[in-house]
Amino acid sequence: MNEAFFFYLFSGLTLLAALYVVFTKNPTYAVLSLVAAMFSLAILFVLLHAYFIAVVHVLVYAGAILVLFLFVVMLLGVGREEPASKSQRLYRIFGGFVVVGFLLEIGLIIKAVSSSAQESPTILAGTIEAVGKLLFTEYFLPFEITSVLLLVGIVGAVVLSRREQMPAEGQYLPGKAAEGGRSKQV
Amino acid sequence: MITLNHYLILSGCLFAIGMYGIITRRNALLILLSVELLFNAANLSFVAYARYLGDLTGQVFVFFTMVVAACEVAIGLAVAILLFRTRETLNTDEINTLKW
Amino acid sequence: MLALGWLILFLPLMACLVIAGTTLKHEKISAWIACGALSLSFIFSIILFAVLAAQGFPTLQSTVTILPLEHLRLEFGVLIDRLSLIMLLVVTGIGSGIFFYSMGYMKEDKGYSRYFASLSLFAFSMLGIVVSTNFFQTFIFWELVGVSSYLLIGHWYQKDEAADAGKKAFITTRVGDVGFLIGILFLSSLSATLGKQTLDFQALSELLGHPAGHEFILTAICLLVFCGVLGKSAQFPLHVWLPDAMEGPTPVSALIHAATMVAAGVYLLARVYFLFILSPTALSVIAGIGAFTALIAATMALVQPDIKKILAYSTLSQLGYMVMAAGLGSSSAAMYHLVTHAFFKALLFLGAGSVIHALHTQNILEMGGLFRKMPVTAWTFLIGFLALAGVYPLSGFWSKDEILTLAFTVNRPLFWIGAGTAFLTAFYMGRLFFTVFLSEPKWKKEPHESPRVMTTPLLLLAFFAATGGFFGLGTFLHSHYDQAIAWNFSVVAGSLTLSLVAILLSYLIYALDIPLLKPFEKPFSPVAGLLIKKYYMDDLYDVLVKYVQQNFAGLCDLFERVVVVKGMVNGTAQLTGWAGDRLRCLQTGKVQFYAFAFSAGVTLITLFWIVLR
Amino acid sequence: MIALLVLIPLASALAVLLMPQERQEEIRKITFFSCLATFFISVFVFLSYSAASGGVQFEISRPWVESLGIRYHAGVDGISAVMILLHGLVSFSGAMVSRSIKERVKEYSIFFLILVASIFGVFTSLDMFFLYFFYEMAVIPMYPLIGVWGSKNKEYATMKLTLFITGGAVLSLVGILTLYQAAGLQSFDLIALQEHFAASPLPAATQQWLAALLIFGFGVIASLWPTHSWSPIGYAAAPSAVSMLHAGVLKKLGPYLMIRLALTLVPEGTKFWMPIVAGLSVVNILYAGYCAMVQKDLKFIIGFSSVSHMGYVLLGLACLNQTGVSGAVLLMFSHGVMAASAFALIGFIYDQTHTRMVDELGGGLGNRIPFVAVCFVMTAMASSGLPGFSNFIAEIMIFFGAWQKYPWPTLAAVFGILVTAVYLLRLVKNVFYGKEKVSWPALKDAQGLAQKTPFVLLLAALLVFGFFPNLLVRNIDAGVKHLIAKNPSIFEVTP
Repeated sequence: MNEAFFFYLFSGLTLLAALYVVFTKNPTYAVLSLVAAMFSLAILFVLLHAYFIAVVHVLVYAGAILVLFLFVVMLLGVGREEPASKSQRLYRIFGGFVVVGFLLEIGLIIKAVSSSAQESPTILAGTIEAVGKLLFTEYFLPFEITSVLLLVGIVGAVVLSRREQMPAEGQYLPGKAAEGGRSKQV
Repeated sequence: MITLNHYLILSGCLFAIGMYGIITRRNALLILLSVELLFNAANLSFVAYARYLGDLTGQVFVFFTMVVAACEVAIGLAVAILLFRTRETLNTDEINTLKW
Repeated sequence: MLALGWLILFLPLMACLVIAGTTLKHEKISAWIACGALSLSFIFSIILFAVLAAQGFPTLQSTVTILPLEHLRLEFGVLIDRLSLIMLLVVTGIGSGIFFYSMGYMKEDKGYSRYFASLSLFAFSMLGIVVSTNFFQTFIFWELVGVSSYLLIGHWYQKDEAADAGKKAFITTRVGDVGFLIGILFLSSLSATLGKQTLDFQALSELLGHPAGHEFILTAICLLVFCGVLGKSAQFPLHVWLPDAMEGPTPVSALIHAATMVAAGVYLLARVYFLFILSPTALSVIAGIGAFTALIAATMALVQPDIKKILAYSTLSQLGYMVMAAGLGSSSAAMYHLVTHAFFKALLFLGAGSVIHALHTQNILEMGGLFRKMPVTAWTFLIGFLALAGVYPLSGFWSKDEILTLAFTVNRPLFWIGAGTAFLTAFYMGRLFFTVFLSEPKWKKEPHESPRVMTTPLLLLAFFAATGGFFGLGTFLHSHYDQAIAWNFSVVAGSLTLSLVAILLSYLIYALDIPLLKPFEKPFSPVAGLLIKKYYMDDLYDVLVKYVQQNFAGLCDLFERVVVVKGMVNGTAQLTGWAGDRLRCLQTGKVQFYAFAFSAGVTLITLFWIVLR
Repeated sequence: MIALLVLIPLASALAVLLMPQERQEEIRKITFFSCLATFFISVFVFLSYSAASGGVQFEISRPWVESLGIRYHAGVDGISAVMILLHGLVSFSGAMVSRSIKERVKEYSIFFLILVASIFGVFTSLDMFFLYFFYEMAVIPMYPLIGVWGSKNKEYATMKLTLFITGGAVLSLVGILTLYQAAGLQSFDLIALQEHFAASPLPAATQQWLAALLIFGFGVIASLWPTHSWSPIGYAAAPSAVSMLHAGVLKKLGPYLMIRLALTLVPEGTKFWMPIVAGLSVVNILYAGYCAMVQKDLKFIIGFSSVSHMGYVLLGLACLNQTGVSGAVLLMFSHGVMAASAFALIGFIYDQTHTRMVDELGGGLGNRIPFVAVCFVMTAMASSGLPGFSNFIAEIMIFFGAWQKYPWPTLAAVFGILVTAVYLLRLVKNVFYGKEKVSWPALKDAQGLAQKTPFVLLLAALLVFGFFPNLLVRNIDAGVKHLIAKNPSIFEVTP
C-alpha cells in the first residue's frame, strides 16, 4: 500500500515536472523543473531498491549536469522564445499526433509482453557493494572504457569552448607554420 | 500492487514527453534538456527491469548511461556556447548549415 | 644431312642477330657477316644438293614440336626434297649475289648495318618458307617475309614515300595473310574430320589422297590459301604494293622480285599442289587470275617512264604467267619459270641499279646512249632483256614456251592472252633497253661503269640467265600431280616470231627514233592515260581506305563519343546527379525537421512491426 | 615464399611512409629494390613451379577470422604462376620508369607499392575474401595515382575509372557473398568451395545469374564492351608507370578472376553466358580497333588497342576448351608485357615533349631517338601478332581454340589482326618515319642502363617466350588441365 502510494505520488510529480520542462517558455524554469523531476525519479529508484543509483542520480544529474545547464542558460542570457510561427504550430500538431501514436504503441507492446514479465521472488538490493562488485568484475572493461569516454568528453568540451587564440602579428609559431605551409601545398 | 508494467508505462510517458519536447522546442538548450528526459526514461526502465528480473546488470547500465549523458551534456553545451558565439542565437530555425 | 638443312636456315638469322646485337657501329664487319652467312648457306646448299644427288634425291624431313596444343602439334622443321633443294639454291645463290652487290651499292648509306641485318632477316624468312614442313611454319615465315619487306622497303624511312610504301606492302600482303590464316583454320578442322588433325604437308597429302566429298570445303580452302599467294606474289587485286615497293633500295627490289617474297607465293602453290589439284574450280580461278594479272601488268609497263617500275610491272606480269601455269595444271612449269625468272630478273634489277648508281635518276627519258659508257652493264642487261623476251636459246625461252604450250593444249583463250603478253613483254623491254642504252644521250654528268663488287654478280647472273634452260629443270621438278607437256613446234615458233617482231618494232621506234607510233597517239591517248593511272586501281584503294575504312572508323569513334561516353556513361552520371538534386530537397538542414522525421519514422516502423505481428 | 610477394611491397610502403619526404633518392631506392626483390621472387616462383605435378603449389594457410571462415590461404597454380611472373616483370619495369616522377615522390611511392602488393595479393590468394579484398585494394591507389600525378583531364578520367571498376566489383561482390551463403560451409576457401560445388552443384538458374554477376562484374575491368570506355581515357590520363601496371596487369585481373571464380564455382552458368561473351569480344576487337584508327593521341590509340586485344583474351576464354583458354592466358601475359612496353615508350616521349598528339609530334622522330623508335616498332610488331613474339602464339592458339566452337566470330577476329596492323603501322609511320616536321631540340634518346633496361627487359621477355612458348604454355596447360579435370562437363573434350 505504501509502495503504491509513493509510486503514484512521485510518478505523478515526475510527469508534471517533465511536462513543465517541455512547455514552459522560460529556460531557467525548465532547468529547475527538470531538477524536480530528477529528485522524484531518484525516489522512484529507491522504491525499486536501487539505492546507489538513486544517490548517484541525484549527485550527477541534479548536482552536476543541471547546474551546468543553469550556468549556460545564465551565461548566454537566453531569453524567452519568440512566438510560434506557422510552421511551428504545424510541428506541434503533427508532433502531438506522433507522440500520442508512439505512446499507444508502447502501451500495446507492454500489454503484449506483460504476461511474461514475472516479479522476481528475491529482491536484490542495489547497494554500493553489490553494484560495485559487478562493476569491477564482470563489467570492468566497459567501466574503464567509460572513463576514457569521459576523458574524451572533457577534452572535447574544452577544445570546443576555447576561444580561438590568434597569434599576434609577427609572432612566429614554428609547429603551426610548418603545418600550415604543408597543407597549403597539398 | 505495483508491477513492472506500471514502471514501463511511466517510462514510456516520460519518453513521449521528451520526444515531444525535441520536436517542438526551438531553443537548442531546451532540446538538450528534452534529451535528458529521454535518457531518464530509459534509466527508469533499466532499473525497473533490474528489480523485477532480479538482475543487477540493469543498474550497472544505468551507471553507464549516466556517463554517456554527462559526456553528451558537456559536448552539447560546448557546441551550444560555440553556436551562440558565432551566430548569436540558439534558435534552430536559423541554424541550417547542415543543408548544403 | 638434315643438320645441314637446319644450318642453312639459321645462318642468316644468326647473322641478323649478331649484327643487331653487337656490330651495329661497325659497318664493314656487319656487311661481311651478312654476306658470309648467306654465302655459307649457299655453299652448304650446294653440298647438300651434291650429297642428295648421289642418293637419288630422297625426301627428308625433321621436325621439332614448338607447342603441343590439345589435338594439334605446332611444329617447326626442315623438309628437303627436289623442290626445296632447287629453291634453296636459288634463294641462297641469287641472294648472296645481291648481298655482295649491296656492299657496293649501299656504300655511304647511314643505315648500312641495319640494312644488312634486315637483309639477313629477309633471307632467313624466305629460307624458312622454302624448308617449311607444315602450314603453321609457312605462316610464321609468311608473316616474317612481310615484316622484313616492310623494314627493307621502308629502309629510307625519312622519305615519306618509302615509309608509305613499306606500310602499304605490309598491309596489302597482310590482307592476303588473313585469308591464308582462315584457310589454315579450315584445313585444321577438315583434317580433323578426316581422322587426324594436322598441318603437316606430307601427312596432309596422305590424308587427302582419297578425298570423299568435301569438294566445297576443299575449294574454299584452296581459294583461301591462294589469298596468301595473291598477297605475296602480288596478283590482281593485291598487286598494288609491288610497284610502290620500288621506293626501297634497288638491291632490295632485286631480292624481292627475284629470289624472295614474290617467289614465295608461287613456291607455296607448288609446295601444296596436292591440295590445289583436288579442286578444279579453284585451279581455273587461279589460272584466270594469273592470266589477267599477266596481261594488265604488261600493258601498264608500256607507258612507265621509271626504269624500276617497268621492271616491277614486268615482274607482276611474269608472276601472272607462273600462277597461270600452276592454275593450268603444272606446278613444275611454274617453278621452272620462277627459277629462270629469278636469274634474269635479278640480273635486270641489278643492272638497273648499276645505271641508277651511275646517273642518280630512275627516269629512262633522262638516260640514253649508255652502251659505250657502261659496257658490262649493257651487255649483261641485254642478256637479261633477251631472256625475259624469250629469245632462243636463253633461259626465258624454255620456261615461257613450256607455259605457252601448256596453255595451248589445255585452255585456248588463256593461250592467246599469254601470247599477247609475250609480245607486249618483248616490246616494253625493248623500249626500256633501247631508250636507256642506244638512244641519244640525255644525261649531263659523265657516267662511268660500276665497281667490281657490283659487276661481278651481274656477270654471274648473266651466265645463269643465258644458260638456265639447259639444266633440265623442268623435268627435274616434274611431280606426279603435274600435266605432261608435249613439245609443240608451231607454238614455239609462233611465240618466238612474236617476240622478235616486237623487239624489232621497239628497235625501230626507240633506238632509231622512227615515229611509227605517231598515228596511234591521238586515238589511243585515253588508253595511255588509263595505263599511266594504273587502271585507277590505286585510286580505288585510296578511296576505299580514305572513305570507307576511315569513315567506318570515324563512325565507331562517333558512336563511342556520343552513345557510349556521352549517352551511357555521362548519362548515368547525370541521372545520378539529377536524382541527388531532387532528393536534396528533403534535407532542409533544420534540426527540428530531422527530429520530427526521425520520431515519425520510428513510430511508423514500430506500427508496421506491430501490425505484422 | 609467396606471402613475401605481398609483404615486401607493403613493408616498403610502410618504410617510405615513415621517411621524410625530402629524401627522394632513398625513397626511390626503396621502391626500386622492393620491386627488384619481388621480381626475383616471381621469377623464382615461376621457374620452380612444377608443371609436371600441377595443382596448387607453395601453399600457405593461416586462420584470420575464424568465425566467418576467412583464412589467409595463398598458393600458386599454373595460371597464377604465369600471371605472377607478368606482374613481377611489369611492376619492376614500372618502378624503373617511375624515376621520371619528380613531384611528391613519397606519396607516389607509397601508392605505387600498395598497388604492386595488392595485385600480387590477388594472384596468390586462394580465399574468396582475400581475393576480393586485394582486388579492391588495387583499385583504390589508382584513384590518387591518376588524380594527382596524371595529365590532361585527369580528374574526369580517374573518377570514371574508379567508379566503373568499383561498380563492377560491387556486382561481383554480390555474387561472391551469395556463393558463400549458398555453400553454407562457413568458409571462403576457394578449394573447399570448389569441391563442395562439384559434389553438389547449384541449380542451373541460380548458377546462371551468379555467373552473370561474376562475368559481367569482372568484365568491366577486362573492358568488355560496352563497359570499356573508362579504359582509353584512364590510360591516357595516368602517369606512365600506372598505365603500364593498369593496362599490363590490373586489366588482366578481369579474365583471371573469371577463371578463378566463375569458371570454377559456377561452371554451368558460365557455359551459358560464354556465347554472349564471345559475341561481345568480337565487338571489342573490331570496334575498338576501328576506334583506334581515328585517334590522335598516342595513349588513346594504345588504350583502344588494349581494349581490342582484351577481346581476343575474352574470345579465348569463351571457347571453354584447353587450346582457347590456354591461349587466352598466354595472351594475357603477352599483351600485358607489350602494353607495358608501349606505355613506357610513350611516357618516355611525353616526358620530354609534353605532347602525345600524333600531329604535334610531327613525325620523323626515328632519326632523333633511334633506340626508342626501334623498341616502339618492335612493340607494335608484337602487338599486331608478328611471329617471334609470344603474342603471335597466343593469338594462333585462340584462333585454333575458337575455330572449333565459334567459327563466325573467329573469322571476324582473324580480320581483326589486319585492323591492328593498319592502325599500328600508321602510328609508327606518322610518329617515327618521314621527315622531321617539328624539331624537338630537347628530345634525347634513352641513355644508360637505367633508361634502357625496362624496354629491353620487356621486349626480351616477349621474344624469349615467342621463340619458346612452351616455357609458359607448359605451366598454363597444367592449370587449365586442372580446371578441365574439375569440370569436365562444360569443356569440350572431343576432337
